[in-house]
Amino acid sequence: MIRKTPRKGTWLAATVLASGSLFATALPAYAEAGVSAREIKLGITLPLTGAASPGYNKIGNAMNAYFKYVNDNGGVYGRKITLIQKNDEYSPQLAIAKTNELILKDKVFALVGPLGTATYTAVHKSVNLAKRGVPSLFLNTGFSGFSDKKSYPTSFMILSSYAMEAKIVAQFLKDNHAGKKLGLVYQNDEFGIDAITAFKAAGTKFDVTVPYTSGSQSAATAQTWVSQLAAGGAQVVVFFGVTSATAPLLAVSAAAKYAPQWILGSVGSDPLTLRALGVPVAVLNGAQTPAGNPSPNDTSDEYVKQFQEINTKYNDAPFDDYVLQGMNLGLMTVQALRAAGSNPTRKGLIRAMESKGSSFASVAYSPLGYSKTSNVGHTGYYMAVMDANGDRKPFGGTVKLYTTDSGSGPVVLSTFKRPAMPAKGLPSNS
Amino acid sequence: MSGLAVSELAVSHGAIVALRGISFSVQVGQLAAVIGSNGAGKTTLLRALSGLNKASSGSAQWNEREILGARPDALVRSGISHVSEGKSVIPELSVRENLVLGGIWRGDKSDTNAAIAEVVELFPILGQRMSQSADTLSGGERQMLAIGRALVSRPKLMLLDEPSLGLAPIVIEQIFATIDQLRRKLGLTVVLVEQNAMSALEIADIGVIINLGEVVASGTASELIDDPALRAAYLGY
Amino acid sequence: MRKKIILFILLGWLLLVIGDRVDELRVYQGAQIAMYTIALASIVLLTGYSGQVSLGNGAMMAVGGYAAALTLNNLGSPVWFAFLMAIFFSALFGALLGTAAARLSGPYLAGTTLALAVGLPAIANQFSFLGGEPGIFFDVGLPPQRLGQEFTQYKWFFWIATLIALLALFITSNILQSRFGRTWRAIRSNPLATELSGIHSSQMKILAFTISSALAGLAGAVLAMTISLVAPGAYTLTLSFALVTGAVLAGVSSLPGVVLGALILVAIPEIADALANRLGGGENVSSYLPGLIVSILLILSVIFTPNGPGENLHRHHRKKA
Amino acid sequence: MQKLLETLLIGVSTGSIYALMSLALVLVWRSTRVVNFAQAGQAMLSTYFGYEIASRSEIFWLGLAAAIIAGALVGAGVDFFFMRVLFKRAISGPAAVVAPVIATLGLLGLIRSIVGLTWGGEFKSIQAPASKDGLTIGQTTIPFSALNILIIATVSLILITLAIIFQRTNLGLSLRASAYAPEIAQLAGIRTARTRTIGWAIAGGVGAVAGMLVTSYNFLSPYSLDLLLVFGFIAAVIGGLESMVGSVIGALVLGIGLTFILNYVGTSLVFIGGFVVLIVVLLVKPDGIMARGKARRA
Repeated sequence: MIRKTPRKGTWLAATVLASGSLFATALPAYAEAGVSAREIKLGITLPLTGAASPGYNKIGNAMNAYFKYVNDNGGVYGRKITLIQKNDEYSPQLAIAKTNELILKDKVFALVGPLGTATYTAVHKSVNLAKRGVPSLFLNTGFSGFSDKKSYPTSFMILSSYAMEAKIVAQFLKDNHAGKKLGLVYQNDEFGIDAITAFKAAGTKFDVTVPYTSGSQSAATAQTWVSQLAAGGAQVVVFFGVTSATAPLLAVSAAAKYAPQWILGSVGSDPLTLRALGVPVAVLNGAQTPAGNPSPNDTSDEYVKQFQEINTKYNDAPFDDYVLQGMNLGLMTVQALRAAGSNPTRKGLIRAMESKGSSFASVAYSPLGYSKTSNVGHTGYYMAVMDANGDRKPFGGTVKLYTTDSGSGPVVLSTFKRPAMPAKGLPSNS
Repeated sequence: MSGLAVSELAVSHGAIVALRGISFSVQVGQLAAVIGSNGAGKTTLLRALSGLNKASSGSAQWNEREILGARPDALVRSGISHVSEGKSVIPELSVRENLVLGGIWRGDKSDTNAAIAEVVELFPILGQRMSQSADTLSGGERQMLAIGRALVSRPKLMLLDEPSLGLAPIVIEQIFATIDQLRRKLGLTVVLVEQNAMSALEIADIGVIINLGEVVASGTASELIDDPALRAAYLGY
Repeated sequence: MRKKIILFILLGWLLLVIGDRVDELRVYQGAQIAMYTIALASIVLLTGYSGQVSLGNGAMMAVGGYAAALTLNNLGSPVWFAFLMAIFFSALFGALLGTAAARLSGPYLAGTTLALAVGLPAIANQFSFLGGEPGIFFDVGLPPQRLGQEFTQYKWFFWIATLIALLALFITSNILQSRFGRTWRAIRSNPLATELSGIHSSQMKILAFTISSALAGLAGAVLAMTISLVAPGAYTLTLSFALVTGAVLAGVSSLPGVVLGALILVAIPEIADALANRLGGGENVSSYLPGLIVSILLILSVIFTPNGPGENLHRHHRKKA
Repeated sequence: MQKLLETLLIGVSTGSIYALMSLALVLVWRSTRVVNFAQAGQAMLSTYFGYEIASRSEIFWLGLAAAIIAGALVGAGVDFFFMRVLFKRAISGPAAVVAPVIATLGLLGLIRSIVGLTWGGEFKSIQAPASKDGLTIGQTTIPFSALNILIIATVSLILITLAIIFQRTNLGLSLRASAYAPEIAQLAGIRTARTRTIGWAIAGGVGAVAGMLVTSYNFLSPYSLDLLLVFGFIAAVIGGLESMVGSVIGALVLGIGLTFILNYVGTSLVFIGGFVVLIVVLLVKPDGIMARGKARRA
């Protein structure tokens, strides 16, 4: 207690410093966050670096390229779209911090394309998107849990759910691989569990199941997966995981000369990303995969052709499934913003999604399920086969689209015809 | 003049002045004994001469070239070897490696081997222990090894710090005899720091007595030995 | 003592008033500053006072975070009890580790705690009740109704975090000024002499480790509160390193300095972001610029004022006294 | 039985890479009394150089050579421009115990940021110099590949080279002498400061090899060598920090131990495995398995 005076001085100095910085910014006045006369600010969190980043790290740039294209052609009702990308490294904790930054600091109008099941679950709960009324469009995850409109009133899905994917794969297994020993490798979180539940419901029995923890995938862990699969004699192996897990799985299997019929989930089967991860694309040869979009190499597709042109001019990245997906998110976003009118509000955007979202043009073949009571995006898949170049062709030669829901609904062969690509890829809806 | 000339040398450790106004000179081929009690500053003097400690002022010239401020390894190159206090050998290395160490700077393997052979001739016991770890040597053997290592550097000036420290009287006698023999044979100039005043002065040409960081007396060894006042005050008998 | 209590109450009141005047982002960051303040106090106590180097404070924070979340979710206990359990379990764990640590010195202790920082959070992936990589939720609930509609969730976090931080600092500063604090300093500066004067330095070291862990655990629970989540990804090696960095930047033996350190940890990414925007380098720049600034600051401070920016100031005071 | 053999083989392969990092840390510790956390950063920076050369020339070994040279230069540079400055300012006070650790952590952060700003955070991969396909013995294929063999061979070659340098050459003698007793070495005419810088250069080169080998079967990113650092450090501590032989033994013990945990216990427990192995060793021998009677403490 003798040396108190100087200490108190330091205490006070520290506090004043701390409080001074807190005061540094004052409350700005605004009508709607993220919208000004010239600009609409949007935000996305996704893994740009880290174990789960390969592939996904291209989505933001692809969206940005599409937005630049739209901005160069007049923007949305004269406003330019700015997309702020934040790197969450696929960690829930970082995703929360980065989303907080997007909403509190950058004051974005809406989130578009936030990526990852675990990360978005955490973000939605922690940042409290619903209570804040922040629209969160086109989640880059197929977790069917997000289709609960009551819990996620401001969120909208886009991908067909993992449950739908699993149901369609289950149907495919029944039709084409009956009687064979089945194996399953899945990511042991909502992503994989979603699929498991659907397989169970469809009555598919796997002889070997190998769960892995997100983030644990590596060459070393893949060796344990493969030895389990091989020991169980699995002839057909279904894989529900991310590309950074597909890569070691296929590499190690090839190394161990273990060659079952692979059925790779739509999430983890991008050939270019696999190649970037050092896996020869040839190992994909013959692998079967459920797909929602046309092949990114299919230039006969009007969407693919237009997106490729934009990509060449604005992005300069190899055109793959992720770039296609990013471009399409951009296209959907612009349609949603247009539908929200010339003075967009967050509430207006959500209303527009509910009332007009299902008629938006999108590259995927299946119908969109948006309505006042549903935030479900696409609703179906077709089965495709990969070749030695990593390209995919529809199984059996032509696209056979199956639609279903995430619940107990049947798997139906669909005749749905998707809306045409807007002229020059520039939406004119309202 | 040729030889070692120290003048007005001062060394401080922070605020504490360890040595001040130290002046003495040693002719080439002479052996100077620096005598003083524990803490008098003898070791500091040698460390300043070999570049391990920084001098705060003064000068020290070896063959008319200033040596203060040079790095120890540079001084080895100009012929000055310092055998520091406490049997300066590296216990983790073998006897041979300790000896080789002294010759590395010359980069002449055959000459190093020749120098080692000479050392072994001088200290035959080391020859029997060549591949043993220096850790296993006795105190006297270690001191021989330390001197041997310095000799492999083929010095002209040798700074010896308390070679008798912690050794049995018979061994001390042996070491001193060797030092005497050495400098006669090789024409070495030697600065020998010792607490063991009598043994040192017996083989020395000149003596310097240091107390509390200052030179209190210097002269030929026999002068110092014969001065009854000094004998009573500093030489301890 | 009474003066100090008044000072802390005044401080608390000031902070709450400020909390009302600033926007939600600053309130959120205020809660983070409070969290870092507690975490840095834990390092200052351990390293600055008892002279032990731990790189594993992130792991201790994880223990606290998980203890709090599991208590709240499984026992349905009140929130304050969850925080108490965070303190209890991390202190217990700290005592165990401290017993081993007291035998280790310098780099051996650094290595052990580093291994812990890497290994412990990963355990969550092994046991399903710990929720794996996505973690488990830690929801302290909405602010009480009577605080009004305008009272946001983050302001509620800020209130709780600030209150906890002030209490923690108050108690820590009293411990440091007590007999224990003096003994720790004595052990740090002269372990042999202290041992000779009859003090069991290993017991004192274990005690320091225990209290430090308790503080870290508390900080871990506060961190979990601010993100409503405990997950391995929240308690990374990067966090452990950031804490050591903050402690050094703040002056490793200055308790008041921890507020400054916490402020720096929160402010630098913000400053770097602003700088990155101005430089216009995009994602790469904003990802790596904060690290660059922190590293340069760290290196400069180790070279020029290793004991913190307050070092020279304190020296003046001492001379006068 | 087969699984046991596989585990051992993979463990040796993994451990041999740890050995290089651990050796680099020990080399620096012995000469400078600093646990160099920046070793991972130096290795990473060198590996990026190696990656540039390897991906351009499509020859792994050319990349490896480039990485070794880069690693040696970076290591020497760190000692010359960083450590010398740091040690000129004798640090006292409460921060003295943490200052060197903090300084190298700061350097790690600095290198990481520079690498990140230059190359970005994307994963880079280097074409492995040998097949990653498992070897087939008779009917069974084991997950132990030609690449694993090559890794073990490369590490062995480097260890043998280092052993020859340290045991048979004057440079090695100077390095050892400067590490054990810098003052005596200096009095024997060794330029200890220069020798220390050479030691840092060797450590940098060895670390770069570790970085290249890890990258050959994994990916390269600004964070990809962090675990290598952690496990290398743990191995060094197990080995007692002073002993080069100890660090290699420590690394093999750790590599095999962790592979056993991976194959027999659980993937997620691998990380805590390092802690368990370490604490067990340290509780039995607080100064590592190769500790001499009287331990040097920092």
